[in-house]
Amino acid sequence: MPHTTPEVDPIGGGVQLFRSCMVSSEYPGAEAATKWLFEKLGVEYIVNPEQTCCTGMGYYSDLMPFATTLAIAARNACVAVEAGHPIQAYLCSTCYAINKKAYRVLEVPEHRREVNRVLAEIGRVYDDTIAQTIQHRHVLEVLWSQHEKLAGLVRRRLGGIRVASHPACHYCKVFPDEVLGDSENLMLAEDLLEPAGVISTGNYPEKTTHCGAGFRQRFVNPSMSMAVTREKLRRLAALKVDVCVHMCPNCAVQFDRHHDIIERDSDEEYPFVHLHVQQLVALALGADPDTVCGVAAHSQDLEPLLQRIGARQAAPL
Amino acid sequence: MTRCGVFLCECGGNISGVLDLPALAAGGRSLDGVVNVTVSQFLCGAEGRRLIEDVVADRGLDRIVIGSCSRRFQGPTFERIARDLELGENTVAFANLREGCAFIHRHEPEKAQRKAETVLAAAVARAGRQRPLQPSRTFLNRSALVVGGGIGGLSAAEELASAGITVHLVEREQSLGGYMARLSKTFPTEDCAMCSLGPRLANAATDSRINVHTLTEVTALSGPPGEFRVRLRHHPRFVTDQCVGCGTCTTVCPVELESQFDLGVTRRKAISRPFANAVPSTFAIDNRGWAPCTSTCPAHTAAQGYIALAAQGRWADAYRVASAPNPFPSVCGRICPHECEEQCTRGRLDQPVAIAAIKRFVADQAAAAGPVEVPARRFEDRVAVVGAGPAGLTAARDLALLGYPVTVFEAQPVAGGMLRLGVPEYRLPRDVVASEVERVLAHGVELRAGERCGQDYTVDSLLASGYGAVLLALGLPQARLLPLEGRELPGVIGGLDLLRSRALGDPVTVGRRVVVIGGGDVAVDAARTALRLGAERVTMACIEDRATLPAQPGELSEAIAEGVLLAPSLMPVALLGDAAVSSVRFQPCTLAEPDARGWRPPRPVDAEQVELEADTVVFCVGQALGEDALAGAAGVAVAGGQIVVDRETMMTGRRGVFAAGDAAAGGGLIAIQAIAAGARAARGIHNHLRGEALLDVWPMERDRAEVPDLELSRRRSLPRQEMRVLPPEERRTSWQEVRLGFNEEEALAEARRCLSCGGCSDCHSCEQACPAGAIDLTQKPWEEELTVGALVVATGHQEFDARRKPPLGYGRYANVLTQSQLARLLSASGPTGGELRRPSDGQVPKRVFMLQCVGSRDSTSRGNEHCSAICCLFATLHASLIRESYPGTQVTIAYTDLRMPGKGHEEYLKLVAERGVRYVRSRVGELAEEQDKSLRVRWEDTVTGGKHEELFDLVVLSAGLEASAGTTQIARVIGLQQGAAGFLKEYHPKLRPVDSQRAGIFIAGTAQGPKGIPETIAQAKAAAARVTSMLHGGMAATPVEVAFSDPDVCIGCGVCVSVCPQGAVRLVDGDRAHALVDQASCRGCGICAAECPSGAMTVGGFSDAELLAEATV
Amino acid sequence: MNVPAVAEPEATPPAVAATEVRIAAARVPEISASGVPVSEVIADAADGERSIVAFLCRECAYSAADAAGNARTSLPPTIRTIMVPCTGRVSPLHLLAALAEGADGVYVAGCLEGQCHYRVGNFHALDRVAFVRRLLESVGVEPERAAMFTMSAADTPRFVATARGMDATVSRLPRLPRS
Amino acid sequence: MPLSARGRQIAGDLRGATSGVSAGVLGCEVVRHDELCVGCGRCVSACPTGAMRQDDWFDPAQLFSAPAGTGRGALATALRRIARHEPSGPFRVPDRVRTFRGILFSPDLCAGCGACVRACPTGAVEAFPVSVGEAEAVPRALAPAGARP
Repeated sequence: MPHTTPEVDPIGGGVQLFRSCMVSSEYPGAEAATKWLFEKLGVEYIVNPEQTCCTGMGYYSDLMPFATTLAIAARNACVAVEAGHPIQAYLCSTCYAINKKAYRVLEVPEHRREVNRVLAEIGRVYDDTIAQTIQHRHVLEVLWSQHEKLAGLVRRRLGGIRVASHPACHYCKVFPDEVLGDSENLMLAEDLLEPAGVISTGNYPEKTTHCGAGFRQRFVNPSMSMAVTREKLRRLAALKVDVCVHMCPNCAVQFDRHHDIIERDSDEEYPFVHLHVQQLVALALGADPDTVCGVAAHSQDLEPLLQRIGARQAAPL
Repeated sequence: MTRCGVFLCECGGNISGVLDLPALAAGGRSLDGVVNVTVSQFLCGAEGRRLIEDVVADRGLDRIVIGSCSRRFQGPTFERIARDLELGENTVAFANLREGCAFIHRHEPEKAQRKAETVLAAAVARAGRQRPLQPSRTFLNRSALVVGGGIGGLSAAEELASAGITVHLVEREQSLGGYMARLSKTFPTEDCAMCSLGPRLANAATDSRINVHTLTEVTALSGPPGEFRVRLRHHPRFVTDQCVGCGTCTTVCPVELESQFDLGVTRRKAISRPFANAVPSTFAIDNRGWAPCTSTCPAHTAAQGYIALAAQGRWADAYRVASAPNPFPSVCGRICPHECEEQCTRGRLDQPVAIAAIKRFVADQAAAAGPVEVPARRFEDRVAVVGAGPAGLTAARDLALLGYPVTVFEAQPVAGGMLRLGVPEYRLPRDVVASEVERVLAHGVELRAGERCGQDYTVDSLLASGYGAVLLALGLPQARLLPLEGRELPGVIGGLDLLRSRALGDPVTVGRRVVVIGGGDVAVDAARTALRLGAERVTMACIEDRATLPAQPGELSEAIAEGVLLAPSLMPVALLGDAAVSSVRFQPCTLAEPDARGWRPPRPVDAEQVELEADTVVFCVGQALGEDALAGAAGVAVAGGQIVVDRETMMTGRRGVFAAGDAAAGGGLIAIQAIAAGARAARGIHNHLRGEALLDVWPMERDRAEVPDLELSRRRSLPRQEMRVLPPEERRTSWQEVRLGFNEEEALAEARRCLSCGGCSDCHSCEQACPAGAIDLTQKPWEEELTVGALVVATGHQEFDARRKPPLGYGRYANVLTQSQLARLLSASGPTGGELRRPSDGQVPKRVFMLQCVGSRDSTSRGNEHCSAICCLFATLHASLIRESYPGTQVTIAYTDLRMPGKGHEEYLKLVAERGVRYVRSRVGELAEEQDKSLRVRWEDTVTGGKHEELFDLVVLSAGLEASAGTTQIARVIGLQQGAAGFLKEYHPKLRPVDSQRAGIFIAGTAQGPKGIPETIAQAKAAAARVTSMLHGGMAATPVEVAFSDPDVCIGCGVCVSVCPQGAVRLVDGDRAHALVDQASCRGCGICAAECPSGAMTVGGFSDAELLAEATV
Repeated sequence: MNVPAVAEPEATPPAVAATEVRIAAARVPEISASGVPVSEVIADAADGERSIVAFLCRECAYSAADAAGNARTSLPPTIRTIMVPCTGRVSPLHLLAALAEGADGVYVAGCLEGQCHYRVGNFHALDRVAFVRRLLESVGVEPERAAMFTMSAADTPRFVATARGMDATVSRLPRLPRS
Repeated sequence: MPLSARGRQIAGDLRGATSGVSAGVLGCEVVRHDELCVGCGRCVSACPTGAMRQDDWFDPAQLFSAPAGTGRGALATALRRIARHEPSGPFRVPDRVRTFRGILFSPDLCAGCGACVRACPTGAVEAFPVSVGEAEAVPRALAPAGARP
């Protein structure tokens, strides 16, 4: 079936992989798989030690004023341009949205003057040249720019595996007109996995419903948070999916960590697992489940799936 | 020198409140050319007019400068005064002192004063440069074109006709009626829509002054108001006026399509009529051109036709359609490479439809189509056909059907040509060929087998013995052998000879090890035949590599499965052996670049040679004409081993002698191409014998219907029926047919996968069933040019496509409809006869939920900003109708703001609310479909603040209005401006609401903006009044602000001709070529004047002199 | 069209009265002039009021201007408007003659691309203004003295923003010296 | 736009002269008077061999030499009043600006037919036919551009 995600110019290099706190601490496999895929698809990238936290967690939990986010985002931009890798590829959709929002606000002269006053203390300035070279991409957008190569590199056919994607709200709903595809029916993940032969569920009821995490809701208002997550689990179970893929560690944590707990509390059956999109794509291309995809970090038991797709035998080269 | 009078207007304090007019006047008097300056309280009133008249008379003024409001506001008033005082056109200049000075600088009076002085000086300077211009008169054609046949167009047409104006009513769709025809009832009186629309339709049909053009579009507009030249393009209806509207054709039409009139709620046949009292009442066929399969087939067989009939199990009709262009459907169903399947649209969704397999099953039901009845003899000229192959026999049948006595000469003892003697019977059983040959001969065709052309008779002898025409369809029976040493050794045979002797039943044996040289279908047939003749090891050696091998992939893989060995990229260099051949030496090779005819010769590669042992070597490297076949055929030229033929008449170099099939140049080497060539030859012979081109030798090509990806993605994918095949080990030594074909159940299932790309499938079932003989499938689109005085555009609106809101599930969830679709369900003329039925299970819904403002009052990029005005009333109307007819059904309407403007609407709301309709203030973002197709709706009532979650049986979306596709298209063609959501922009929202930006073109109804039926009719009548007043005078002055080129100064460079967007300028050549402007078509934009290198071109009222004077003061 | 990014003047200075902030929101990006960095040159207001000549097309820009007038919007008095049937009527000679005879800046304002009443008039004007800007640049005159803007007839805020923007740009430049 | 005196003199006497040129002539010596050219492009469309071409560069210096009283002359005077220095080199002309484009002449393509001269309304191009005899003596390629051989 013709894929609906629009074509983009291939990104071959100049990428700065923007490390994410949640990914590094909760699912390092997602980062490793992304790096592995970048090498496989010939995307030249760096991990810049100068890059710091995107402040998303603090800001969206109302613990931190936006001015702080603005200054740190400007600094991260300067650092990226300085390192000659102006394409910031975000592993987490929250980093993507908050940095892009900061970029927009930095267009307003007063705010830029205010930020530059702060940056002057550390000898940096966020000027026109940086504003015009810095680019903000989600990691999946970079992978999609090389998607023609995927078909040739598939080593493990995922034929028969039913996949649904949970589109990250911060990717789809903060800049709805700038997503790759339809912000109310994002098919980016499904189209990335299509060469591996998965059966995609495409658009399904409540695809755009929230994962329930909501940053602090998980801690401040757990019953509501879990209720929303359960609704989504019910929908996905009704679709008989085998894997639900995510593009933001917040959602991954909310689903993967609480999947079994919700199952036990509501004694209902949701027979499927959760992975990052990059992890499943890497597995299809023959990546090692432990060293590259970091399956051990997941709460759910991924072995049945790995057996089914032959990820435990040596991958045929 | 001009005598200019300046008149300054206080504008009742608007101007004098900011500017010191006396001081300005004083300054004005000192400007050169000014003889008088006066200040007046209200210049635009009667007192101002008298003042101007007096001063012009007293001081003999010939120019007037008006310092007042913007020229766009009162300009026409002062220009009319100048005209009345015979000062002429272009004698008034304006200083914009109000909007251009006083209003916008009222906080800085002294700067305003200084600016006013400059503005006044500029106007006076301009007046000094203005030259009077002569308007020319144009004749106003007392006719009007109304675009759009909805209630708006109908009302305007009716009004114009009653004013005695000839009306041309143009409608894109098949019938007049537009959107209103789809409604059940109308608010607030709940009277039936058709009751008010029906009489308008009848009136339009019967009024002699209204010319109705349906299935017609405006493609071009030129000329000035009053003399618009309009080009119309009429799409074929394929049904003539004899149609009495009985509908028999719909019972036989096999093609079902989504009903566009019923907005996809139901399906209707390819031939249909949208609703009972449609105008015109004749049916129409939805023909979208040839489906890709039909357009790809060399014989243009109506493949979609016989597949559609097969899907309904109508085997006799299917056979009729399949055998019409091709007397060998059963043969082709088996051996054709079926290029049609490669082009099948379904291939882009999942797998192509198995067209050939279906055709085979259909052809095998030939008996169902009954015996062949011998066609009547209509001509005496006898025709001789040389060769009883597919080409010859097809020509023979077609000529017999045309009424000619035909005699077919065949060199071999049996008819069928390559079908009988070339293709082995495990691919094509002999009885299949025999029965189809029999059916051809049953047309009264005489067969004389065993007589070889060039020996027993010649072309000359045939013509001499009284045959009117001869068709050489003798094919290429001679096997070609490569000139290698050792060719004469015993055991070296031609592939065609092996196959022929096997087919004739002669005793033929092959050695233990067989090498077949060649990569085509003949080579594969020879190899598999050798296997069946008992060879132990059969190797197929060819110059091509695995990818470029010409044999059909299906055949090749079957051969390999049976054990045939493949040795690609080898060219034979020598045949070795002494008593008989024992081995063949090969040189590895690749293919060189293709030559003129596209053949790629082998190019040796320096690798060491290969030797294959062989007891028998079979050459399958090409075919040739029989040695002396063309002896005694003077004038018949041969080139490249094939007879040279004139492509248009199929005639060879010799008058009366034709050629077709493999033997004729350009003929492909597959059966269907030979058959198509035979049919062409028959038509060529008919034209020759009758002495005039009665039939098109090449059939009229129709453009190819393409199904867009978006529509394709909405179809469910169905797996393809794979054909059952004899297992390799079983078929390796048997001659039984390998492919077992479909059974009836498989054929039906596969035929139902067809997507009906072409709409009408050219199966002619309707043509045969029509009692009035009103079907004419040969109609073509045609164009027409009219001259009309004015235009009224009433092209209406379309419903917002709710698919642009994916979370609402429209188009995915079965029970989510829009209000228009609900109107069709509730309409007595609708698909359910007015019964409210859930699409998923046909039950009466108990709980109905209606959601307002879908796509309207939406500031995101996924909807429209405007409120669509009628949806709240539309929803309330339908809720009321449902509550009336189904008291047990609960209706909930979720609104953002209930909007019931206008007479009687608020009262109607109260009435309906009392009938138990629940109104909740909420804007639902997402729907979810449950297992039983009911819909879970979660909403927050923004009045009470409560959160609700309920299940509903049916959800109806009140999708808003936006400009129709027709509106956007007409706007592009006639240059109208469109505002938000594509609505046409009126000249002035308050003062001139039904005028468009262009003079002489008026707009009405929902094409201009969302509105209900009463306002649409009011605007339509207003537009008609505007047209009547415009055309009433009979004559009109053309505007003077048009371009003019001074012939003496013009250097004839033609730049103006190339830049004019109206095409209103042309070069008049003579001794001094110069530009001439057609002032009737020129609209005065001035692009040419700005581009003119010599300064010859100017625009009335905006010459360079005037503009420069104003700009450089 | 390989026309360079058409110049649009810089957003209005912050000191504008609150009621018109809504109008300033019609954001117009900064011109990056070649050679003369506009933001740096602060001309002293003393050397007299600037003069700007604006050619407005009858169908869109002039009606937007009238609407601005009727809305009593305050506009810089430096701008004097001339009506043309379509911006396609404006030739390079008109623009240069205005500059030569006293104007410090000229601009053309017409319909939005694709909405021109005569279909292509505004495209011709865009190219001609670009040509004039290169002509000015080739003789050392600041190209941002000539500009073109497109707007819909109903978009009064855009007309006001472009007018103020052009005024701000030209007032930042010195008076145009004439030999 | 009235012809300048020089333009009328050139256009007048040359029009008849070139028609009599014998077929044997090898090309023409073409002299362009840029100041008279208005960029109308007629010579380009008239030239059968494509020797006359119009590219999309324009040299403002060509403006400054245009005679007064012509359209370009008026443009030049206006430009000269505000110019701060002599025009720098040619620049690229946007697509829809038709008449401000330089005319290029490539002698090796010229067939000497004189069509450009007949087509030019302002006498901006002159062609001196090179007779057969002279052609052998002085190979045209060596003759300095513009000088009569």
